[in-house]
Amino acid sequence: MIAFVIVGLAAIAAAIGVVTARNVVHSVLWLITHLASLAVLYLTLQATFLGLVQVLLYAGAVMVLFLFVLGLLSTRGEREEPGTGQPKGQTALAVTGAMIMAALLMVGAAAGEAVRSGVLPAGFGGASAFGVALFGRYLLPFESTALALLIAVVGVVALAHSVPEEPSASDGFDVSHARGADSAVLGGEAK
Amino acid sequence: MTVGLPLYLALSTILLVIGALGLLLRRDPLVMVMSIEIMWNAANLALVATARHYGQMGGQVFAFLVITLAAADVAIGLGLIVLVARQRGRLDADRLNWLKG
Amino acid sequence: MSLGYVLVRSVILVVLLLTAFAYVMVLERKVLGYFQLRWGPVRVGPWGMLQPLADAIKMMNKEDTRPAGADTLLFYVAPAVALFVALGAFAVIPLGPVAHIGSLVLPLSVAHPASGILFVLALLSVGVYGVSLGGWASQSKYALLGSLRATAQMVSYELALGMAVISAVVLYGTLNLNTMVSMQGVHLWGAIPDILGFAIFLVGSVAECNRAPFDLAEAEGELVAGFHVEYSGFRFANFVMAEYVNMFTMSALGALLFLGGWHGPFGLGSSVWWLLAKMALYLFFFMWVRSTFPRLRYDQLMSFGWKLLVPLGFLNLVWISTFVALGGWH
Amino acid sequence: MGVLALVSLVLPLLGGFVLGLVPGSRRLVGWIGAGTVALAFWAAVGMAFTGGMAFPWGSGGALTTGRDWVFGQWAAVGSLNIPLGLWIDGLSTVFALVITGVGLLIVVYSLSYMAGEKERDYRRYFAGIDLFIGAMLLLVLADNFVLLLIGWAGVGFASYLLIGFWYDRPLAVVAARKAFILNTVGDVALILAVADIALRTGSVRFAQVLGAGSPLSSGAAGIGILLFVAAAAKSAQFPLQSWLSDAMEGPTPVSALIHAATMVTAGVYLIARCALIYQASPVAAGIAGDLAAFTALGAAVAAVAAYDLKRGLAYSTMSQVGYMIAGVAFGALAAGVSHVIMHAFFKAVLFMSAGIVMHATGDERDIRRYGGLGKHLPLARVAFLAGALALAGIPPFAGFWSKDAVMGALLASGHIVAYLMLAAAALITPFYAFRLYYLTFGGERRSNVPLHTTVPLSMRWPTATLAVLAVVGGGFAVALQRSWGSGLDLGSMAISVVLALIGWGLAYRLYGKGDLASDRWLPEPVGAILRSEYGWETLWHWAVVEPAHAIGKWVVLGWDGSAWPAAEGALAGLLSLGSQGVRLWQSGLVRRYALTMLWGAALLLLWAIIRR
Repeated sequence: MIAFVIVGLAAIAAAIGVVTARNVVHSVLWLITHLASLAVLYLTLQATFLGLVQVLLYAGAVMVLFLFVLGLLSTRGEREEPGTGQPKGQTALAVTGAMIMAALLMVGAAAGEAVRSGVLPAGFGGASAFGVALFGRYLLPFESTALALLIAVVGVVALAHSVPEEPSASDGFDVSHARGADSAVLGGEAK
Repeated sequence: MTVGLPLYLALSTILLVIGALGLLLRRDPLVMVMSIEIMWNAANLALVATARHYGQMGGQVFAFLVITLAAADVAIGLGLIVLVARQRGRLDADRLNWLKG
Repeated sequence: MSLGYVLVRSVILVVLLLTAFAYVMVLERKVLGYFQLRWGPVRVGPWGMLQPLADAIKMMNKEDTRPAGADTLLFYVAPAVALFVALGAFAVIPLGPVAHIGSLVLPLSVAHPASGILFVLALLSVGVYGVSLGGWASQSKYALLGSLRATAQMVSYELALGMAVISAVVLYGTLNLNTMVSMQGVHLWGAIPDILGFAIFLVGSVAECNRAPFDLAEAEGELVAGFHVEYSGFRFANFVMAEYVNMFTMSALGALLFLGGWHGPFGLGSSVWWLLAKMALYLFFFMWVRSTFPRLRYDQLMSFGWKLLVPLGFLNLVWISTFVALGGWH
Repeated sequence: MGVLALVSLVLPLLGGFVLGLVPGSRRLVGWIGAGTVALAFWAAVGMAFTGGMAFPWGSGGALTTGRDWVFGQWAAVGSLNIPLGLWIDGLSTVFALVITGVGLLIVVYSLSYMAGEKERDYRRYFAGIDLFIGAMLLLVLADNFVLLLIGWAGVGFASYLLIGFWYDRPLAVVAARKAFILNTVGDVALILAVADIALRTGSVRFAQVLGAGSPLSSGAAGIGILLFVAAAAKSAQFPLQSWLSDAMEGPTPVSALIHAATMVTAGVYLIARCALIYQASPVAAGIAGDLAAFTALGAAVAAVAAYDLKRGLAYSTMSQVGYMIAGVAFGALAAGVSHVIMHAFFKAVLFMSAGIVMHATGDERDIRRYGGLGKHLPLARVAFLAGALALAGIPPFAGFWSKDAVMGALLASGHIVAYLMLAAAALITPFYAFRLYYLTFGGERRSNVPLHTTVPLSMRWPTATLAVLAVVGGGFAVALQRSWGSGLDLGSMAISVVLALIGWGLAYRLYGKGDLASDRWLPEPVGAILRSEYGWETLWHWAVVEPAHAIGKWVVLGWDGSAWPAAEGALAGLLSLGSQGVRLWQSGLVRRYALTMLWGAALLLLWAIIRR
């Protein structure tokens, strides 16, 4: 109980930190804290494997991407503009909507059964139980997720590999040198 | 004293709402993506808590799949953001409205 | 297991690791010296043995500088993050079989979770933050470039490293480091069937520690000192310590996963000393590589990681799965 | 046995795919192309010796014996079960042997015939040939109609690739397209037939559909007619014959392959395989057999006036395939199938000689510009002579033993109309065969284009081998007829020998000197009509193409030009109005969209709670 309260409050505080921090890097750090506290919550819920995966994947890989992109953008000197103004009625509508949502979810949560099912199966939440579930009963969701990942990979590659801007007459020579002979040919054709 | 499902769900709700507000009220796309991450994680917490509650692995498995999908989501989101930053120089969700009707 | 008990063991481990750091550092300087046909440190103490002490005193007394535009909190936190994560990862590394002292059963690690290897992987993946944040918080070109490179490099090579570790997991069918080692005691060393995985692990571990020839994060020729260019005094020492502790973790992990852990070769019994000897060999490998190979270019580094190591890792996983599925152990 | 069949089937397909996808040197391409077919032939021979020939064919048409070798499950739809399996009996073994054997000789022949092509095209050619042979093997070895259908379509596709091999020649492209379209008509007919079979019997497997006590007694007529349409398209029988003569636009070895080993014999195989259906329905058998016999006669007459050497041979193929189909449709299975083998021998040798002639004259195909080639190309002359003798049905050459058997069987079973047409064709066959022979090799040279008389080794040997087979190959026919239990009919043999000799005699009398002027016995309008295939193309043009064109014109100009734009305008106006309203929602503000989603989610949640 104590652990739940402490970690839960930490998670909430970190989430608020993410949303309110002025500096995006601080947001990222808050989010890492948030994810880590959720990982601890998973551990209290006997989801050991998932907790470690949360750290490994989310904190270790996904958030690093954020930092990387931030570093990339900050070299170009783009900083967030101070949040001036919202679309008409956005704040009011958002807050009301979110409150309604929260109220409804709370109603739903309170309606749930309070009693836990008795004894957990042996190895619950461990890697092998997880593997059996993932590759057994939930194989189809797993496969479709794999497909979704593939699509994401293709999408990202397509985004990152966007057509290079057409070199202008003045810097055409340099560009073709930098990009190798093939693009020089292409660039020549594009002109 | 053990913590019951409703408490976890309540926590999950609070986190979801915080994430939603962040998404709706911040204009920096990076923060918006992070708010979405908070919402994914709120849902994950609910899934894991229910999994524990019913003693079924399904919730955990789906939380895992959500994590992978969130990773994909971040990859695409960040890719788009970098592209937009390259072309526009400034990041503001409200100005990304070139496709408006 | 009470909290105090864990604390005591943690303190012992930290002291051990930091002492080891000091002397491995001297050793490395000696080794590098001999590789380069010079003596290395000789002035302070016999064979330069007191050199670390002198270094420590020097570091403590240096002015703790901070760049004007730096993000104060992050600038101070980053080195600590680096060191703590590095130390934390070592916490679950078992240094030997469970020891029996009288009636007391004493596992030779601070903690021994069932899925120890996952824990190590998780902490290692968090280790990138020290470098990444340190570089970012300095608000300096060189530091930022260094941290960007380090981030990309560590994320990329983590994949290859993970592939190698997973091949070991598949090979032994467990996530528990103790069980892995004892299986190698019964059958053969992991490096024999999993030679490719071991090779990938060797390369990946050097890259994960940001050491030459993968030290692009601090490439002194072009980035001055990379991510820690703005750090001085004890904070700088923190980064160095983190690097060495990471080396220890990697060498221990390599020995545990692939080289039979604390089991001696040819059935020569098992003891902590075997593991330490293997770790020493592994550390020597780190130094050897550092003094032998020139630094890679950044694009070479990336294509080497993504186009060679990762596909090889997948291939190796296929082979190991086949090996296990065909009952290769028996 | 089953494994060997599978090997023989998979190797050429594999070779085709490898050659199609992976670049390689000419030498390597040749080795792969010829090697896979050679190994396939070896496997087919092995299949024959390990028991393939032990299952005779022809006893009443039902599948009484044979080995159904199933190696996998492809699909199961409801109760319909489609296995991956091979059916091995005498019929499929004979076809596999002919396809791989004659195919091998043709592939070897192509090694030098196609040597002038660019390396890329060389590879493309052998990829096509390998696919062709592989698809044909799949067709004859499949143990169910669906697999057969795949081979059937594969053969059509590969023939399209090969006929249009020279894709920079407009005629070749048109010919390829025509072959493909007409083949598709047959494919549709076959699909309909297979669907009908599956509906009626609940199975597509030969063993169940065509076996003894088959449930297929009702509806045999419809299925039989559909199958004949399919076979007519693939085997160039009336009324779907016209692609074959145009297909001469492909390389000559391809023509040899299409005519001798693959493609046109697919129809014969199909009808022989489904002999049970034609036994059950005399109507279908009558339509198939009589139309085939009609084709045999008509094509033979058309060949008389041909100026294009390859076209003349193409008409001869239609005519000979007519014999085969008439034979198998009317139940003379052993005779019909043995004619497939004999025809493969002599038609391949005829095409190879024609290829040598064309090779020497710089791709000249018009016999008016040949003449006197016998002196310069002795091998081609002898080989062509052997082929022509075999084609003419002069004893003891190959064609005699099988063609006679077909005619004898028809006479014996009382199919008089078909017999009379075939007998007339048998009279004309030697005439046109020797007309082509004399005009090409006899007399004086009628063109001054320099000759290129060296014939590469790899073209000489296959031609010589086939020439020998055309002379003595009749033994195979006799053996096959013996083992499948049908005897020789001496009376009919005498008649056809006389007919053949009369035909030859006439040809000798008219053309013996190799003089083109002797063609004048045929009045010009008749010759022109014959050369245009009786104006069949024109008929198609006016009956199908023009009406379709008119309808299209009407649709484009009438409907699309006036009526439709008005409707379009109205619709567009409506849509535009609607979109004016909708675009207000499209604010471009991502966060607004997110807000909408939030409220939507809240509403859904509310609904869920209330509903509970």
